[in-house]
Amino acid sequence: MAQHYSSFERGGVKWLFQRLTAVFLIGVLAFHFFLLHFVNHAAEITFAGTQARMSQVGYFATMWLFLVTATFHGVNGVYNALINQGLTGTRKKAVGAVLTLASIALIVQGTRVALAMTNLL
Amino acid sequence: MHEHDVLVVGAGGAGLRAAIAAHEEGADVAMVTKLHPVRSHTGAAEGGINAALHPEDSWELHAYDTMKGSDYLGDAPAVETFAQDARDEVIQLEHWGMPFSREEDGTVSQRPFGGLSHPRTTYAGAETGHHLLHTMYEQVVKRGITVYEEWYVLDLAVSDHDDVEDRECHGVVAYDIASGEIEGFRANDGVILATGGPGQVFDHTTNAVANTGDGYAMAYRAGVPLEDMEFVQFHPTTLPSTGVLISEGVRGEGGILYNEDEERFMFEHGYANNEGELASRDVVSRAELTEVNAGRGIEDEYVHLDMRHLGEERILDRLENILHLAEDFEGVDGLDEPMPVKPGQHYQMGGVECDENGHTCVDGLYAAGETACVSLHGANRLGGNALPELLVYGARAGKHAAGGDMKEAEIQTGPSAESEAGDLDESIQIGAVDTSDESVAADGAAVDAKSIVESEVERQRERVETLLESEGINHAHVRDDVQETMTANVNVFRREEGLKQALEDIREARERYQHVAVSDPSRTYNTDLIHTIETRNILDVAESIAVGALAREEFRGAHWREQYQYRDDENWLKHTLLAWNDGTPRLYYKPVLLEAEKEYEPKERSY
Amino acid sequence: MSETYDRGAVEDFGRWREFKPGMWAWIFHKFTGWVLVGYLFTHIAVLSTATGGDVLYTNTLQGLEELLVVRVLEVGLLSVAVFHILNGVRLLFVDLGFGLENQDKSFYASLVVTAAIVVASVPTFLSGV
Amino acid sequence: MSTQIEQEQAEEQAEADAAAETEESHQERRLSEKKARAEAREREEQAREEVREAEDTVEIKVFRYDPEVEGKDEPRFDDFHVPFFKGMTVLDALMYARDHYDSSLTFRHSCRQAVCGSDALFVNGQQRLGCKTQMADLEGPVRIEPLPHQDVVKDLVVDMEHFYEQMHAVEPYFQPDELPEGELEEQRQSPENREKVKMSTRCIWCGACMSSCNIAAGDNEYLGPAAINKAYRFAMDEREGEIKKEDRLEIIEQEHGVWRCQTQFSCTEVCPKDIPLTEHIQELKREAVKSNLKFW
Ligand SMILES: Cc1cc2nc3c(=O)[nH]c(=O)nc-3n(C[C@H](O)[C@H](O)[C@H](O)COP(=O)(O)OP(=O)(O)OC[C@H]3O[C@@H](n4cnc5c(N)ncnc54)[C@H](O)[C@@H]3O)c2cc1C
Ligand code: HEM
Ligand code: SF4
Ligand code: F3S
Ligand code: FES
Repeated sequence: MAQHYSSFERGGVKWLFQRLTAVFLIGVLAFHFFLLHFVNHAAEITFAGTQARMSQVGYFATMWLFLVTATFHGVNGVYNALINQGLTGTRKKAVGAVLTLASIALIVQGTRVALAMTNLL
Repeated sequence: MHEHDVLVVGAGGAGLRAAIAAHEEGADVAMVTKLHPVRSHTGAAEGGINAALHPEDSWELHAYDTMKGSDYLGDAPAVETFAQDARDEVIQLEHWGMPFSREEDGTVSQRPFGGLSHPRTTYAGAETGHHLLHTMYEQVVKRGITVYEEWYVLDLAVSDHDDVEDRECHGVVAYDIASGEIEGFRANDGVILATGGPGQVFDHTTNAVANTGDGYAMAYRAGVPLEDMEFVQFHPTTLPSTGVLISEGVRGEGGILYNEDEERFMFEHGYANNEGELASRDVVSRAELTEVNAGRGIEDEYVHLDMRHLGEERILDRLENILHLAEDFEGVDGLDEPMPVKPGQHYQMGGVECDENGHTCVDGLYAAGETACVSLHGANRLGGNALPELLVYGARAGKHAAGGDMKEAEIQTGPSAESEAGDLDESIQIGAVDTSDESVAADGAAVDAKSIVESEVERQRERVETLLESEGINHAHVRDDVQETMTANVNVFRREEGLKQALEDIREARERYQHVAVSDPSRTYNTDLIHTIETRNILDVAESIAVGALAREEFRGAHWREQYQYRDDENWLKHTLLAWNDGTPRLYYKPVLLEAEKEYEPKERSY
Repeated sequence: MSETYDRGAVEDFGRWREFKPGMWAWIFHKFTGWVLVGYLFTHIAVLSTATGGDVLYTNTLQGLEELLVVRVLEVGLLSVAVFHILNGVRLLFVDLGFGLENQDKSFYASLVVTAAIVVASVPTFLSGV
Repeated sequence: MSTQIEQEQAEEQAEADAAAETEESHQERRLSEKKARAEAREREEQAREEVREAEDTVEIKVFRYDPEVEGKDEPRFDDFHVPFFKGMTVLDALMYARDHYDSSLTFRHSCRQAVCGSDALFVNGQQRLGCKTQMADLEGPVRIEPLPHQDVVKDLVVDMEHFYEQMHAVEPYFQPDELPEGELEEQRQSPENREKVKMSTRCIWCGACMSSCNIAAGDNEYLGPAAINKAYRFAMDEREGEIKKEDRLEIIEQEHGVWRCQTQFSCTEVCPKDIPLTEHIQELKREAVKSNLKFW
């Protein structure tokens, strides 16, 4: 009777971050799409153009934050979706590990790419 | 075999309260119930719980109103204990978190109700019973009390002494509905029957399908007399198509009854010149039927209950639930049009004879709630007096069964209590068709508690086996026939020929019941079997009601007799009792107790 | 209880016709979310050509953009992103406790607005293939 | 002497009588069984007649399953034609089918007035209370199935155990910090606060919400909307103190608690008591976030 689930992992933090990143993403994603499809047509993208944009510190920082928040938001979303389908125990841990590794890899690679796009180095 | 100190059969308001009380006395309590506790019919109660909480109010006034409402057939010790304890019980409920409706200052609201001299009905919207039931179930969960839910109690395990007052109840035999397992439950200290009302005896009722009067029938067959069964309350405001109840709260808040000519007949035709719609239930029910019989009913069937003038805000605040009921079950919008209503079976005033401690004349057997008759409601129950009864007498039965320290009861029980024999027309046959297997326990040699329970388990196994294996008719038809004749003949208006006809029909139904069988062969969740067994109980209860109604030759409270249009205090200030007597029932009477701390002089009951 | 029967989840998704707006919104949001993550990974993979020099980068991107499939897929991506954003906003409002009674209407609104934006952008996306 | 003989004769006679009597009662039993069968046939015929006569009939397709009965151990649907009357509910139709065609048709029901929560069923693809659903509002033939995502025990009866466990897991009982001392002294509660918890107290434990929630289907440990609503009922009741409220938030915040809810709204759509479940869950999420922020 009245069994207690005692888990003091207060799940609210990730939930809150998912929302906060979402708020951030609304603006950035819209901006990103608009800039690269409407202002600059995607077909006309060249390395030079990219480099010009990425070399502005503000733009660079925004894009990098975009990468990090989107990764968190997306990967955490996928993780939640899987957990909601009832993943538990080792399988849950494994999924968690794989997703964390994937996000780290994505952010590392993304950062390398971003740096390669600048003329800062 | 399971074993506990106290077994509570039934988990409605009375059962839950009893279990909590017994648990508080330190007993190992278990509840055995055919429905999960929150499915009990207490949840359907709408109107409220009476308790004299206001400083200007007093328990004496509550007792006085109750006695007057009972048409002086309540026993004074029962009425006074009730009025005194009801207050603490309601506060107790509040302390357990019951979401009562509140006044601006945060205190519990109280509203006027029919037959009360003071607004003393506490309530929680129009779903008081729901909240009461859930609040108490929560307390049961909190205390970790064992609940065997969806276990159907087939019968009691009672020793088979010849004299009923020597008998002892040692437990029950129950059927696990989910698995078909039959098992014995031993009770070291007591069995409390709290199985609710018998509405299914009639076909137009506010009661649930599960209210088949099992407790009455089981106690009756174990030898405990049924008391005052003729007093059946018909509620004046039920929806015509389903019997769903429209709470008295509507009239309490100012709802008005109109006939087809749009006359406010309660006043205009002089049924209750002072109280009007708020007169006691029997008065209003008869008024409505009289209107209908005089051709002033709508569609010759019902009258109108109008609450539109109360205004949307007040209705939404206090009677919202009523709007939903009228809409879902009758397709009527109460904000827009008057609601159709007619009388329907609602409450059984009589029941298993017991004293103020819930104890019956069989040692170790208790009754509480609607099943019991401490004789609190007498010939007519006041609205809002049943829920506090569940609390007061549920708690007392639980406490007493668990060995709590209590005052000796003043009410005497059992056939030896000061009694006077009754007689019935020779031509009327009642009781068992075949008395050979109707004594309490099959094995006369059984002496110790354990073997009494075991032999009863055997008996019930056989009974179930026979029902499952033989071929025969479907119980539903037997049940239909009983319901029809009860509604036609033992309703609000009762005539001698009708009552005799009903008894004849019941007899015939009993004979046909000898040949019922269950066509579903499964052991898993066999509701066909359960309903078949319930029908047997319906037969016993229906018969006891009809016998009482035929015997009582006067007009008192809810009991109206065509040839006897007056209350006859000279001859009938007494309770009707019917004892099963191993299959050949015996009718007798015992006097009403009109004196306890106060004395109650029978007065004319006018509203 | 001797035995019980588990009807499983198949039964449930077999009833998609009975799904209510809230449920559809959930399904679409999930789907679009997954597509977006998938895209995020591919996107970075494609952009990784930047580490291999400016010519490779420019050629890869322009080469891809010349393909009709890619353009069509981009329209798809747009619709997915727009829906996810709009419904995401709807969900944020739901989280804040606004407009819960109209959650079905706001879902329909997200759909309609998504469709409008996507249709309006098709010329821009498909021009010059 | 003669008396002796007479006595013997009398005894013989008695024995013969007794024998005849049992014989007779056997005979009687057989006859009455036959009569009973005839009667059953007649009743059924009568029901068919009624159906034929009734201007309107409705067709219901009912899910059948019984692990013990041959032919029913593989789930199937049975069709019943039931005479229609105005105001007929799904429960009425089921009861008619049971009482007139097949008494083994099994479903839970009791109050017939939407308060006991026994008969939540899956009717035409939605969780509804049988007694509260008018046949006239449904498109025929009406498909009646047990609640999805719960194990089927038999026909329309599902195993509610898990639902009850989840309800019990949120400490579903009132726990005030202190109670007023005085005799007959109640705790005070403002009408506004009562209004706030009012809807949440209406739950009848029917399980419709839980069955409709896709998350609950996937994650068996998810508390589910009804249990979270129960927690809401207490957490928002001002008669319980702040400390208890923190405890309660901790319970609903656990891993399989409120965060699982993805605002599908299915629960809110199906709740027969119109409890705004999603709203309550969302409010608890916000309360939990707020209280977490306080602790930082
Ligand atoms: C529609 C309606 C409205 C009402 N409104 C009011 C009101 O406003 N105020 C008021 O004071 N009173 C009211 N009443 C009366 C009051 O609600 C009832 O008298 C009271 O609830 C009965 O409670 P109980 O505990 O005796 O039985 P119930 O609540 O009926 O419980 C019976 C219990 O017994 C169990 N049971 C039965 N048979 C068996 C068996 N064979 N084996 C195992 N378990 C069994 C059932 O499972 C159930 O748990 C109303 C009644 C109705 C029908
Ligand atoms: C631009 C604005 C965006 C908004 C407003 C937004 C909003 C949201 C919200 C509120 C959720 C949570 C849903 C829930 O838990 O109930 C969510 C989930 C999700 N989002 Fe976003 N999002 C945005 C962008 C993105 C982007 C760019 C990606 C891809 C990288 C993404 C991928 C996801 C994924 C995978 C989920 C989980 C879906 C699921 O439940 O399976 N979102 N989004
Ligand atoms: S919240 Fe509504 S749907 Fe869920 S169990 Fe309670 S009453 Fe049923
Ligand atoms: S359906 Fe489930 S996801 Fe949330 S809103 Fe209701 S609990
Ligand atoms: S029968 Fe009680 S809720 Fe439907």
